[in-house]
Amino acid sequence: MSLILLIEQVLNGIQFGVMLFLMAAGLTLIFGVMGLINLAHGSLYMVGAFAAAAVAGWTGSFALALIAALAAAAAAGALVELLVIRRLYDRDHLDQVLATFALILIFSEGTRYIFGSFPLFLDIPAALSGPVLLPGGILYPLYRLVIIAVGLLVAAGLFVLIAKTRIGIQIRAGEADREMIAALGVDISKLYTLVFALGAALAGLAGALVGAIQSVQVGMGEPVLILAFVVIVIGGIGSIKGALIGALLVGLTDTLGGALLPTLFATFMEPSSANTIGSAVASMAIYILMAGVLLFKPSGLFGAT
Amino acid sequence: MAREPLINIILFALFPVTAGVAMVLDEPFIITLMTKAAILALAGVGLNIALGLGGLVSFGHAAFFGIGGYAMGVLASHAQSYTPIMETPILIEGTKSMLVIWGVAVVAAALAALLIGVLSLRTTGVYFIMITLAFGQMLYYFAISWPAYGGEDGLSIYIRNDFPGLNTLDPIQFFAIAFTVLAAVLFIAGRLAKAPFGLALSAARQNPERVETVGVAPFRLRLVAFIISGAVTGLAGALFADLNRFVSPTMFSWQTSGEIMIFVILGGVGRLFGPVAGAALFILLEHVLGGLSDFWHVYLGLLLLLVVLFARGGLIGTLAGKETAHD
Amino acid sequence: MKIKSLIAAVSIAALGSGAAWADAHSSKVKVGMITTLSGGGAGLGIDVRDGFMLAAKGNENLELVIEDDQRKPDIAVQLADKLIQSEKVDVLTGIIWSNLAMAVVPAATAQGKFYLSPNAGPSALAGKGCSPLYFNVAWQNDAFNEAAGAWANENGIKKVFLMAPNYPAGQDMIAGFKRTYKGDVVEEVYTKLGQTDYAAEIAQMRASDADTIYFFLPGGMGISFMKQYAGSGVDKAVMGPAFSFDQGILGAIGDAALGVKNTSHWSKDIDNEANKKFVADFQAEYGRLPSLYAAQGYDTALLLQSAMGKADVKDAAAFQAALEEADFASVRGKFAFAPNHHPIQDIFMREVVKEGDVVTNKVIGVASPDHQDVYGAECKM
Amino acid sequence: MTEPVLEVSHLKKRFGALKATDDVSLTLMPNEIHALIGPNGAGKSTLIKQIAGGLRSDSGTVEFAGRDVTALGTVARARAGLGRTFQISSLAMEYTVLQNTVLGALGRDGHVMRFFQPVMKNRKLVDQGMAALTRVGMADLATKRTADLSHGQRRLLEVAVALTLEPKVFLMDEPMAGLGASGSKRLTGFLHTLRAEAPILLVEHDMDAVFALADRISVLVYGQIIATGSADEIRRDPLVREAYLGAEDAA
Repeated sequence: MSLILLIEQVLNGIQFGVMLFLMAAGLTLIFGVMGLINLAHGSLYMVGAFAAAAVAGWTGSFALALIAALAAAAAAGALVELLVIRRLYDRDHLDQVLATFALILIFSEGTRYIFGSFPLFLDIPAALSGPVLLPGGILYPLYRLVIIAVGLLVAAGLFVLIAKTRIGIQIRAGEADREMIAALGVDISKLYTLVFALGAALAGLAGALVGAIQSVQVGMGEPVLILAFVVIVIGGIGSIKGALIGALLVGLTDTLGGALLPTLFATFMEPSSANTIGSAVASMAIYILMAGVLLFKPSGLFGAT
Repeated sequence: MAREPLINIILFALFPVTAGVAMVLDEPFIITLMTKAAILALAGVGLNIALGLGGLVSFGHAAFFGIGGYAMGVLASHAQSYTPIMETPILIEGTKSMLVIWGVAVVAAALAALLIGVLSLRTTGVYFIMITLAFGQMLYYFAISWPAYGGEDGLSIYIRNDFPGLNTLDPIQFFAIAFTVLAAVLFIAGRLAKAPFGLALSAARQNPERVETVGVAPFRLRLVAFIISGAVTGLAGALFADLNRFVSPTMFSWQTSGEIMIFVILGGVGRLFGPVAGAALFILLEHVLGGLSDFWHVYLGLLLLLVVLFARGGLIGTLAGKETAHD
Repeated sequence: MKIKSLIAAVSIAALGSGAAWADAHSSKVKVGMITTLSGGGAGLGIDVRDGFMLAAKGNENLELVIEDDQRKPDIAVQLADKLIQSEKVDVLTGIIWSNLAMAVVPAATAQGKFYLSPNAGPSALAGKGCSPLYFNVAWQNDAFNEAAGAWANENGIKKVFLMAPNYPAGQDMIAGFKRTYKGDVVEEVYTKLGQTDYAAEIAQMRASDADTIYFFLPGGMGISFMKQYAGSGVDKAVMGPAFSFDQGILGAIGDAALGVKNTSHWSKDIDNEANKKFVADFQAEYGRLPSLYAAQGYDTALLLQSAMGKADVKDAAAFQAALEEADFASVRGKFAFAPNHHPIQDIFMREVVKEGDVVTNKVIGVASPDHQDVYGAECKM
Repeated sequence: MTEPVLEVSHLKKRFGALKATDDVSLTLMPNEIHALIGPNGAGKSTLIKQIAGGLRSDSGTVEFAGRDVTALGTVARARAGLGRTFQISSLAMEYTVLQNTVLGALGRDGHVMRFFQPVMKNRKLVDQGMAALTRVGMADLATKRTADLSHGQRRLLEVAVALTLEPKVFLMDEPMAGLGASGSKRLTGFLHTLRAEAPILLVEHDMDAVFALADRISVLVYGQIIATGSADEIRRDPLVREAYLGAEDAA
């Protein structure tokens, strides 16, 4: 494998990781603040993508589509929080898993009811399409660079939000002690709705960004959801920093594993079976990574013990 | 106080009665549905040992369900094609004997549970949920990518396996087998909960520190519970494969784990007959709602949501009134 | 309720225009359709169903029971049990996916039921596992790929990059292509089933010296790949079997698919009377362009009705013989059954073009005339 | 001199900058009640955890019945004969009172891996559980759900569970809390007789009980033992008066 190809694959891994981070950040924030496992986070991702596809279809504007995705996902998130989620905070994880599993069913089939069974069209704007030439002669799709940039901006924004702003202080206080924050006179239920909507908006943004280069279809959220869970578990639940590192680790492992393992296996096996077995191991790689991390750090890389 | 046992008896009797009536009315498909409910209930009873008794929220029980299924698939497919599974160092042949297949399924699932348990039980809470999910996904992708036994296509077994003295292809006879296994496992699980092991395990769920202080290691209790739980779910997997005469990686998918968990929660966590009620209700819903609309998942979702939000203690808990102490 | 209303729809329509099928010979047949109507992939099942119902419209001798398999093999098996045991159907049809077909078909034919496949064609059922009662009205899985390989040989394609998901159908498709293709295979990549990001594979394509990318990625996977490929600036030619470029999917890919070559046994612009009628009727009935799945569902119903006009389904041998004749006007033009009950048909090469605002396919030639699968030799019946 | 049953030497534990346990050494002699007192936040609970095995020490050793148990965890120390009661009740709340003591008896008996015979029909274990309840005066509450007990009753049940273990040493973390005056007095009388079975390391806020019971008292302030001695010696110790009473005043 040439160096250029390797660099390109590393970029791909980072891009995939950054995309996962957008999903994982919301998930880990919601878990950290409210102690809630939200399986329906993938549905909010789907809502974002469908909203973006619908608005792009009507208006032809990608910017409007992004705004619509953020708004729709945040609204859906807030609505779900008000109607369902807030009844689950003092329940055990089991009830949360079942209730949010039920939400997946409702969201998926509801979306199918509204938009039909066929995938929707959503394309990247002309200004962002096509490749750019990077130093070293690497040709790389501009849009993927944009995703990396957006993801890193969001990460930076989240760090600032949590470290510097009033809301951030409340969020951190909420993580430490719910009664404490209530005693401080903060309206905790409002804070929770806000955090949930923020997490949902991030998922919606991810859905719209990714929807433009993937298929906008019912059920698109679940595979990403599982990966996002892998990410936050590796990073340590509740930690934004952990989510970022975990996302990059998962992104790189998945991309490089898929690209390198078959070649690696071919060094000591016949090519055809090396290909199948290499691909098989590559598809298991991130789960192996996760199990490995948890063996040595049972609360993830940056989790509170 | 006596209401829950009464509900249990009625619920349990409903299975053979329904199957019997269906036989008289010549509605074999109803019998097949009841068989499916009994087998899925069995999977739930398995999970309930870890989940209800031990408080171990495993989101990866599809792993054991799938292993049980593939134990059947692999053994029967080799028997079907008259090719040995391996020749060196010792000759191992496939088999069409249900009893042998059950044995292999239980042992294989127990071994997998031992391995997964040793690694997973070091973690707690959400981490435990997620690491069990991860192991399930590993097996799922493995099963899809491994070409030897059909990969994603799965394996078809053309004729149901043999049980001494019975015609297993006759729906009512196969129902009788599945129902008897369920009854036997329910009896054993009931004894287990009341035995010294059950007392200590359930105490470890309520308060691990307490159990440590009396000199018992929660880890060992949980590991053993996880193994028993996995083995029972594995047995259910073998039966399920035989019901469909087919196995595929779907049995390993995280949705399968979720569904088994739904049976348990729907019926009532930690209640012996909870999974039986849950599986029966789920099958009923699938059958009735599925006929009503292409979008029946919406109704299923709404119903599940209502159960979680407003019917705590599941179906049995709701019917039996206030929660009773486990004694 | 849903099922009942469908049956009613078919038979009420019969009152209006029953004359068309009021053939004296016509025997009554109860058909059970198991197809995917909910969840991912529901679009394919809906098209097969709609195509079938369009062709069966007005035939009061054909009673249709439709069930949703949710794309789950275990559900499909149970539905087959239900249709056979409770509904006592004579003929089963409808399954979209190879793995579901493998789960249902052997058991169904073993119980003496006819099975007409409107979509899946796993090699096992064409070869060793063939059955007198099993008829494939669509294609054997390898067909489009073998045709593509042959077309590549004649159109100066020297070096190809192959890609498919790592599961049996994917491996079969690649094997099918390689069976006829004589040029160099520079790379052969197997992706994860359900994969959504192909950046890594596209990077490999860019780095390779292949002149053509040949891939099989059904459903959403193909959409994702094509969109990402179009944005990557890699300008190698793209080719594949029709599944990733069918009408239901092209709308979601958009212009990114323009110029792609794909092999298919059907296209809406094939010039024959049956096809013109089908395309027009389908658009009139459902308000959308038909897909190849709809065409297959339509042909399946035509085949079934042609046999119903010749023999009683209770006389299995006679009905089988009637099916084997394939005496119907296929929307594909030529259609006949090989001894293993799989189609002998032309496989066309299509190109994705834009007609006005609609991205669609156009036939540019025949890739493999009278194509027949290679597994028939292993079929003993 | 007889050997101490429990000997803690130079135990240390830091949490970040906080020295929770700072070079603590103490002994527990046969038949002795050794009380550990100190103002809130002095590190009593941390020390108890270190001795019981729930918290790993940074340095120092714990010797028990002549054996170094520093490396052992809670389970092994419990099996070796450390009977602990908790400051915040640590019981199986869904269980009946009797089930909790039977659990203790089961732990003592050691045969947990039995899967078939109902444990509540095991005469021996149930008798042991009942006997322990009788000793703390809770026999009539045997079938009551633990979650329904009052705070004081839960403390007594903690003691009863510890009794079923027949330990070589009792570690009791504030058993009197929530008992009320008369309950306190009864338990004081009971602990007095209990010392004949096994010595007690007693953490307690109830000073009347401490001064009535303890053979020796150690005073823990900011993780350090500032004085050890008889009740009279402690009362007279100027350091104790300053640190302890000063702290009380401040509070």
